[in-house]
Amino acid sequence: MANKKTADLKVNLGKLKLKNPVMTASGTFGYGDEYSEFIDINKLGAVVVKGLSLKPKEGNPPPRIAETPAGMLNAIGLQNIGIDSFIKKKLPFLRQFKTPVIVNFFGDSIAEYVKTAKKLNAIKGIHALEMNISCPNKQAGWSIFGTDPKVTFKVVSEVRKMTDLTLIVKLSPNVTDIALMARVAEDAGADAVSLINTLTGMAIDIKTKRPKLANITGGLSGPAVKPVAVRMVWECYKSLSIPVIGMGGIISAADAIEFILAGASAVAVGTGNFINPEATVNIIKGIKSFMLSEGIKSIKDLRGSVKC
Amino acid sequence: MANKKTADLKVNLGKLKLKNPVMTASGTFGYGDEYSEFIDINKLGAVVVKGLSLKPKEGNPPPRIAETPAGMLNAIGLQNIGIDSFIKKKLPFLRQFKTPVIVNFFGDSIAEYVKTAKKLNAIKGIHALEMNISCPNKQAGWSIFGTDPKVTFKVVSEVRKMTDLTLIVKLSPNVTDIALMARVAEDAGADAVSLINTLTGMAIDIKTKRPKLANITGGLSGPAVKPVAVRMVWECYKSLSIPVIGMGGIISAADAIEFILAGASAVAVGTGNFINPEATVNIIKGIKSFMLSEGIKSIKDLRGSVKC
Amino acid sequence: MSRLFKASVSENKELIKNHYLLTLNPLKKIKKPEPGQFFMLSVDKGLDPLLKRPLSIHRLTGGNLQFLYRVVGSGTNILSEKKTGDILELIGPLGKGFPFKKTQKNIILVAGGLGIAPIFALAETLAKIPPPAPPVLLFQGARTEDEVLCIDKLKSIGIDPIISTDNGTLGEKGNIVSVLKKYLTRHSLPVNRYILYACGPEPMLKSLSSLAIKHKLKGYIALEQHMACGLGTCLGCVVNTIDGYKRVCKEGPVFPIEKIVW
Amino acid sequence: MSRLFKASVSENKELIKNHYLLTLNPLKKIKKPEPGQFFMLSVDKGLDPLLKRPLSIHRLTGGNLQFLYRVVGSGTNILSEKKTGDILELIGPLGKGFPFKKTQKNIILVAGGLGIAPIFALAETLAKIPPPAPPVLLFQGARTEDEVLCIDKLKSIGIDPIISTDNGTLGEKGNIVSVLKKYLTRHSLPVNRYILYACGPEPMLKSLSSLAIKHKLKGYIALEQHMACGLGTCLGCVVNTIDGYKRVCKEGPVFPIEKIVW
Ligand SMILES: Cc1cc2nc3c(=O)[nH]c(=O)nc-3n(C[C@H](O)[C@H](O)[C@H](O)COP(=O)(O)OP(=O)(O)OC[C@H]3O[C@@H](n4cnc5c(N)ncnc54)[C@H](O)[C@@H]3O)c2cc1C
Ligand SMILES: Cc1cc2nc3c(=O)[nH]c(=O)nc-3n(C[C@H](O)[C@H](O)[C@H](O)COP(=O)(O)OP(=O)(O)OC[C@H]3O[C@@H](n4cnc5c(N)ncnc54)[C@H](O)[C@@H]3O)c2cc1C
Ligand SMILES: Cc1cc2nc3c(=O)[nH]c(=O)nc-3n(C[C@H](O)[C@H](O)[C@H](O)COP(=O)(O)O)c2cc1C
Ligand SMILES: Cc1cc2nc3c(=O)[nH]c(=O)nc-3n(C[C@H](O)[C@H](O)[C@H](O)COP(=O)(O)O)c2cc1C
Ligand code: FES
Ligand code: FES
Repeated sequence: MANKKTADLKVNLGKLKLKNPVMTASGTFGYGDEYSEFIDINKLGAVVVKGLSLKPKEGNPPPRIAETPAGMLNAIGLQNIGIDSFIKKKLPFLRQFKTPVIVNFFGDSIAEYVKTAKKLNAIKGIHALEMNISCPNKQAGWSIFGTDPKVTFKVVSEVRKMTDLTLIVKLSPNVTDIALMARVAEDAGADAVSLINTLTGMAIDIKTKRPKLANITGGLSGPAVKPVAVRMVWECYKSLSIPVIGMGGIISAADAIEFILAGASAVAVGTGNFINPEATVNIIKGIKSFMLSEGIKSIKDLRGSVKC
Repeated sequence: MANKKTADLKVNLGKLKLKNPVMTASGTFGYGDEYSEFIDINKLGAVVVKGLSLKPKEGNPPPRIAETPAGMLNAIGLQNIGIDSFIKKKLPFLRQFKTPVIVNFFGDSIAEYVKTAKKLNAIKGIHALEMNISCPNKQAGWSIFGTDPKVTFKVVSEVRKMTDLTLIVKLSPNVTDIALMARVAEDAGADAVSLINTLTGMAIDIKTKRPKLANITGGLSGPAVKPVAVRMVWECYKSLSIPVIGMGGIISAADAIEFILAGASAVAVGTGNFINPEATVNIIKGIKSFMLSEGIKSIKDLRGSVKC
Repeated sequence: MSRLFKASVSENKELIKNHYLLTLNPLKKIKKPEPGQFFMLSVDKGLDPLLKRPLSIHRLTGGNLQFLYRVVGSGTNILSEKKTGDILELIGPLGKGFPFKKTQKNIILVAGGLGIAPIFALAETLAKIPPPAPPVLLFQGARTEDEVLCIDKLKSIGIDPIISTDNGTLGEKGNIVSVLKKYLTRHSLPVNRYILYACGPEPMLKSLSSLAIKHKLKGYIALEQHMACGLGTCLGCVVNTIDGYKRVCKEGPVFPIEKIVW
Repeated sequence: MSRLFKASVSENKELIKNHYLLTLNPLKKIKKPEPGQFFMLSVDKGLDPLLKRPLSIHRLTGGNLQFLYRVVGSGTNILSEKKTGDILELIGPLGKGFPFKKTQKNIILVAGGLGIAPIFALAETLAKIPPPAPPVLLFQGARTEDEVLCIDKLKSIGIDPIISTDNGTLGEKGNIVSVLKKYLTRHSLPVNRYILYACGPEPMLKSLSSLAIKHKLKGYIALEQHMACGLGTCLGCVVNTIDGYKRVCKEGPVFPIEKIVW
């Protein structure tokens, strides 16, 4: 057994330094307050908050979630309190911790993305931005931000001009060639990419003959999607020089390690928080003890080390 | 409760008439012989056999399968006995039954697809062809058959010229726009499309640090993918005028009915056969009793009847 | 006292077909739940079913938690097979319960079907309030006589419910809301001296709320919605209210009856 | 006699840490399994774990099926929590067992670790052959003394195994193949009068097969591979042989030792 002191979990995402690679996935951790009862937020690599927009959004009508085999569909519709309320009411709470805050955001037009990024860039206590170009629950047409390489390039480069914070681009898995989309984000100036957002799915209640979600389709997350996510992380890792943040079905330390072996610099826990609100800290502990028992000194040595 | 006689399960796929909409998914039912011990093959809507090629194929080295949450990855690599052996050794067995035989096939080039289709077209006891353009376990480059609309159009139209049998095109879910790919197949002359083939995925053994499959990546199937499959069937149904055959995670009658509500004319059971070798006949029974209890006279009234 | 804890099954008893009474023994000290609050229960070790299931607290007995549930799908089906000694993981108590503590009014409880699960918890708590306790009237509806649950337990706390069944096999024939309506008109109750607490299937709560609004009867209802987190973070469980979408797991499950937009 | 059937758990006993003996009572008449054949067992009602788990038949006792298994992952972990009365679904018996019926030769059985599960089944069956039965020699290897299973059962059928453990806590110290090797050379056995049946971890079988080939000792080994269908249709469970890929579930799990390409 290696010496306790030798497991170094630190990772960098652009300028941003994390004490360990475990973050929360946007939309599954609120603004941190509800989970502070279960875990010590200081222990997290980073907190990624629920996706924000310039103005508050009501979101979709209920029902918004449906369970599926080893997964769930959601069509929250990016309900959020808006940037101003976030800054006033939620950020002060998060500022107490020694954990970086990453703000996930989106817009309904390139102009809105740009305006939002500019505004967020000026706020103390926000350490990085994650731009969501990949929500499956927006109106038709919105999806081009995350599926049409030209639009992706445009929106990311415009946002890039507005911020010197670490800029993470959150990619959609609903594409033919994920590595291509990731390269486009890199070329447009992203400091990191995060993936996967949810896979577009649908479920129907055969008794009522209605879709289980009022929004008809929704985003599939949870363990069910893990094999797709791991494959996509691996494909992106091989073709990028910026870090990849992996997510999709992570519930245990073994899941997180799988993503790191596939090339993830950091990982995020989404649906896993619902299954066990202590999931994130258990995963951090588990990664550490895996490294100790395997004699792996730095998490960097684990990254992308799958033997193919 | 409606009269027993009023549940009409018959469906047509092009010229092909099926007594009910439940088929087997290629590669999960062998050539029918192993399952005849568990079910009466006469009861099936159709048997779709393991994907065949002109010459026999060895397939990929083991390990070829890995279990994932509510799903499985496979990288069989289209191992098959070749068309000649199939015709000689397997088809005579299948000819005994009053159930149509659909031959799933593939080629490594457009010329090979064409040659194979031509050969199969001439064989008695083959009632329809399903061309697989969507296997995730072939060498790089092969995937363009199922992901590049131009290549798809070309290969389907060339095959179309060779056969007057019902021609089903099996689509890949690993694309940005499934409805587009389906329309391309329709425009090129397909009589029906079937979907989904497997989603490309990957799993890593964290102890050995090796991919769980020798082929590194494989195809994800089973209940985990059902929401994605249902969504894609619904998208194709809305934009096609030819029938859609739905599959992906069907294990129970309720699953099958979900696909039919989403627009599937017929459904196929794949991984479900492994979970329960009687799955297909249980599903047929279950659909029938659902129709009787709901007073639905014809399966056609169920098709696409999701209330959105 | 973390609200995440494990508990062992003390008993899991089928009361009538598909209806079970589950008694759990928490493996550590937990926060005491209020009537109307709920817990999220894991039902399986595997990843399907994935999400925990929300169940209202039915009864607290000597440190044990009791839940009353009906088998409706795969999760409750698996739950029904749990045996003494099996371990479940829970989160709770969650949400806001029935606000009854300061009420000076006469109390009308309305329980449709399994709605008796939390309503009994409330009735039992009310019964323990030292005199002068507010008088309690309980309307209980079910489909058939067999499905009228908790009769003996209600008797033991001194409550004699006004029962109605859809098929008239016990109590009045008809739905509980029309029985209540008749009662209100017949006795011409001074509604401002009464307060309502209700739980039951959605259609019942909907017609109850029309009745309450029409009669200017104030009160609270406990709602259900599909849930992922139970903690207020996923925003999955909202219902529409006159103040916008509200989370059933956080602002609810108990809402003022007049707030809900049906 | 369909090979798909349900069985109830009669007993599920932990023998030593993580090793269980599962006794199942089939709910209908089943086909009698041969030593070396296996069953696919469902371990859960939910959809995760999804696939059935392959386990070798360990023993037939009065109509009951016995399996000896080790907890290695989520499926066997869930299996280990089954209690008397729980119902499992099975398919089997499957595959080809050890071909021993017509053999006139002296028999050498080799069981590494859990390999004793099917090897015991074979030993017991051989022990029942009416005289003149072929003499049976059993080499049994394990990591430590604790993990040497079935000693008493072997004694009861008149077999006194030659034991080796990795740490030398019981029997000879060292691995089972080198113990067999020493035995072969020390006694200079006339290998053409002997036949080998073996099961155990892959590295052991691999070195055993080199030894067998080198000494021209004929025999059979039972292999493992991840399986989906167990019936020969998915082509998922192949191993490489000198005749190409062969399905462990159909052409195997028992293969002639010299056929396997490692
Ligand atoms: C606050 C609250 C308290 C509840 N208290 C009780 C109780 O005391 N007794 C009782 O029998 N039932 C109660 N329910 C309903 C109970 O949660 C569901 O019946 C149960 O989740 C069904 O799970 P299933 O897997 O059997 O059904 P499925 O239909 O197979 O479940 C599929 C998914 O839908 C969800 N779901 C299905 N029906 C409901 C529902 N009515 N409400 C919320 N989620 C649902 C499940 O949780 C699961 O995620 C309560 C629900 C809520 C929200
Ligand atoms: C023909 C045959 C007979 C067997 N007989 C026995 C026996 O008598 N006693 C015993 O303890 N074990 C036996 N095994 C191994 C046993 O099947 C595995 O240990 C078990 O499937 C592990 O499941 P798990 O969910 O606990 O492990 P996990 O590693 O979580 O399983 C993940 C997946 O891999 C598969 N898998 C993992 N290990 C193996 C393995 N060694 N062989 C095949 N599939 C595997 C599982 O079935 C599952 O699909 C046998 C295997 C085969 C093929
Ligand atoms: C309820 C819910 C809400 C989500 N909201 C957001 C969001 O606001 N912004 C975003 O970029 N991703 C959002 N996601 C996607 C997750 O951040 C994550 O990418 C995805 O769920 C896959 O990870 P998982 O399987 O661990 O959940 C949401 C996911 C869920 C389940
Ligand atoms: C083991 C295995 C082998 C398969 N082989 C083929 C094949 O040869 N040709 C083909 O078109 N699809 C093949 N498929 C895909 C299935 O036919 C089906 O499209 C997919 O598995 C989704 O359905 P399911 O979730 O019901 O399994 C295979 C799938 C599995 C699991
Ligand atoms: S269940 Fe997640 S917010 Fe209510
Ligand atoms: S397990 Fe399917 S062929 Fe062997």
